[in-house]
Amino acid sequence: MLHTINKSSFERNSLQSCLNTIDDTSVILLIEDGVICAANNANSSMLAELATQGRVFALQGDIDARGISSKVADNIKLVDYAGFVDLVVEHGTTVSWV
Amino acid sequence: MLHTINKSSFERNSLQSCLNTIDDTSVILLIEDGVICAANNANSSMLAELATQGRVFALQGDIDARGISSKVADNIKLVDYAGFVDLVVEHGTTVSWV
Amino acid sequence: MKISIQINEGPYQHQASDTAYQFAKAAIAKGHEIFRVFFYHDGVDNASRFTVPPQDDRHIVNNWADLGIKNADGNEVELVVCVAAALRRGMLDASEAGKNGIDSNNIHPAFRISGLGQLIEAGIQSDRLVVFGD
Amino acid sequence: MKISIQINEGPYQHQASDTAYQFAKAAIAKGHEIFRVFFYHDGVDNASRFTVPPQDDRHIVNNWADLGIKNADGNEVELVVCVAAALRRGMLDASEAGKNGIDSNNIHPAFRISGLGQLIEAGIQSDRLVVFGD
Amino acid sequence: MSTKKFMYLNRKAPYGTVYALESLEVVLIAAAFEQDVSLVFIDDGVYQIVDGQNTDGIGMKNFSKAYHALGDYDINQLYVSAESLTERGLSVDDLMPLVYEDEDDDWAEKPSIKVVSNVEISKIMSEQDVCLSF
Amino acid sequence: MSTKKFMYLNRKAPYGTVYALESLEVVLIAAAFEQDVSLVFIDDGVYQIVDGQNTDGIGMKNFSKAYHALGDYDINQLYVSAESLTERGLSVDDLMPLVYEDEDDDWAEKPSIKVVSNVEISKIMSEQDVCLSF
Repeated sequence: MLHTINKSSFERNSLQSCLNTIDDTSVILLIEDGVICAANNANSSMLAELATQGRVFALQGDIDARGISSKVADNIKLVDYAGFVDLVVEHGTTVSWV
Repeated sequence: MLHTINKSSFERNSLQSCLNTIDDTSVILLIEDGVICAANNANSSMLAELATQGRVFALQGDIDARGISSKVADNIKLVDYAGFVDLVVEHGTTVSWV
Repeated sequence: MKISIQINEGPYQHQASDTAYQFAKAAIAKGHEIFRVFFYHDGVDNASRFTVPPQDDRHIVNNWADLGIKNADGNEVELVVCVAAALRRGMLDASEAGKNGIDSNNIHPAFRISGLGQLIEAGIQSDRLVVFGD
Repeated sequence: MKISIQINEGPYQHQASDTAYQFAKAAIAKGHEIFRVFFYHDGVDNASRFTVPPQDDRHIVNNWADLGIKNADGNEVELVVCVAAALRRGMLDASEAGKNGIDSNNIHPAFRISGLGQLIEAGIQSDRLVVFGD
Repeated sequence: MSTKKFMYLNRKAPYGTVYALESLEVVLIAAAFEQDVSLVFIDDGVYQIVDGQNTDGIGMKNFSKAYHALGDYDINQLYVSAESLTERGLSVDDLMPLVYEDEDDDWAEKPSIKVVSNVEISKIMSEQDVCLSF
Repeated sequence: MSTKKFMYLNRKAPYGTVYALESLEVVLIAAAFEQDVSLVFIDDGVYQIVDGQNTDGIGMKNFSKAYHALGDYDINQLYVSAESLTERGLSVDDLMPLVYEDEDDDWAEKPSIKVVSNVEISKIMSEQDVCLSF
């Protein structure tokens, strides 16, 4: 299962809600303003464990747009839109935490 | 100064941001989904002190619409749209935490 | 008192326009003047004359249009749509449609398209400016 | 693989439509089929043929329209606009305009208006359905 | 047509945005397709089914009664997050008494609402074929 | 025309929504009205002025360079929340080096960005006549 998060964890509760219900095999893809969750900041601990397990991805284009490419936290895997498509294909059902 | 909050404190950071910058004389009006901040819930402590000072208002119509009229926390003053207008007139500049 | 309003969101999707309308009506009922309502961002979509809501629902566009003649002193409530925001979102009056080679237009006649200066001017001319958004 | 897309937000205001478009383009480039794009909520505004973005900006409506003929296998990408959501928001095709006594219409010809059943059907027929929203 | 498991993920309060209303409109249409339908109410989505909603004061349509129709359409898997309720100072007694008649149990009237933990929601979620978010 | 104090309250990241871009468009227009203009960047709004934004990968217009024009329009009171920066792992060095030429000091080039505490923002806010939020 693939979960997409498109909002900053500073602004909304969508990342927290996703984490409250995610199972042990699902992965998370951060897109749009959701890539703010990929940066080293006061909320980084929310995703650190899942990132260590290789289960957190972020859209490179959205990270570059927001000028935070030098701030990406450890173990977050960057993908382009083709990589987004692959994640959708590989992980079955997609849940969008819009 | 009047601050309006139109989002739930569970969903967004707008109430917290407002509280981070509010001065000692301003009042808060909760409207739309912001009235969820007026109910007795896990976030009630955020507004309790200001409410005690009589500085927290909420739109009755929005509270009734969401079925939480029996849940309103202590010391929150309910107003209708005419009361909203009065608050705007009395309190100078309005800041909307949209 | 002279009050202006900025609306950042379109009709139906967000409550912003509904609340702004109720606020404006209440202000007029109390004898205040709504000097200008400025529709910005998706707020421009509140001006579409193509809007056809379900029979049992409110008609947000017509509500605003009817308000346009209701200030207590007989002054019109100005309903101004930001031109830049409108063009991006497919809201056109006859003039903008002509300039852009489009065969029709969809702005309700109670609204008029103008520039962002009208928002700043509303802030200067009014005693209060209240923003409604998402 | 057969993939469908649901878009909940209008163009320009939110990135949802942009991301969905980039996703769809990438999927087609990889040989997948975009079976249907369903525009719901404010997403219906992505179908306006009146849209006139600034010269130096992307044209979201035309981007989608151009995608409509680009599936690798020659199948069209269906661009379907929810009728109930569209009417509420002033998006009309010729038929709906006629039924509602409105003199023009604003749906780009690459899109078609249909019912919510088309969204459910997309979920049933496709291997994946991905939602883009606010 | 094959049967798939459809989940509707409801996370937003009603009235402030249209998502709750338009989500319900999809669910009611979905019933005709005879798929396996679950609704999840989590976060502020739990307010969608709070009892006693009264919209007289805001000039918007009260659509909450339409949830009572779900049972008649064989949509009776309404999962509500226990944690979300508790955080909001709500209990199942604050929710609408939504019911259905169980055809496998001599049409006995049974509650459609099941208050479950987030862990259980996680399990239900992982069994779905399609998730529609609003 | 009288002079008023206008504050633009920027709380949202760029690109995910259009508010940052359309807010900047208002500010640039506002310059012509010769009011006292302040911009506040707080919460995710601080990302609007982060240096090194590159939108090549998302197909959207990079409008961040336009902030450099603010100084030429005598808009040089850009207040950035220190707390918001810190929470986000950012410092003033991560922001664009926005400057203006001070006509009262022999046109010396000075920074337009002032990193201030939320308490100071509170004070600035309470002096405003008009607050435009996006």
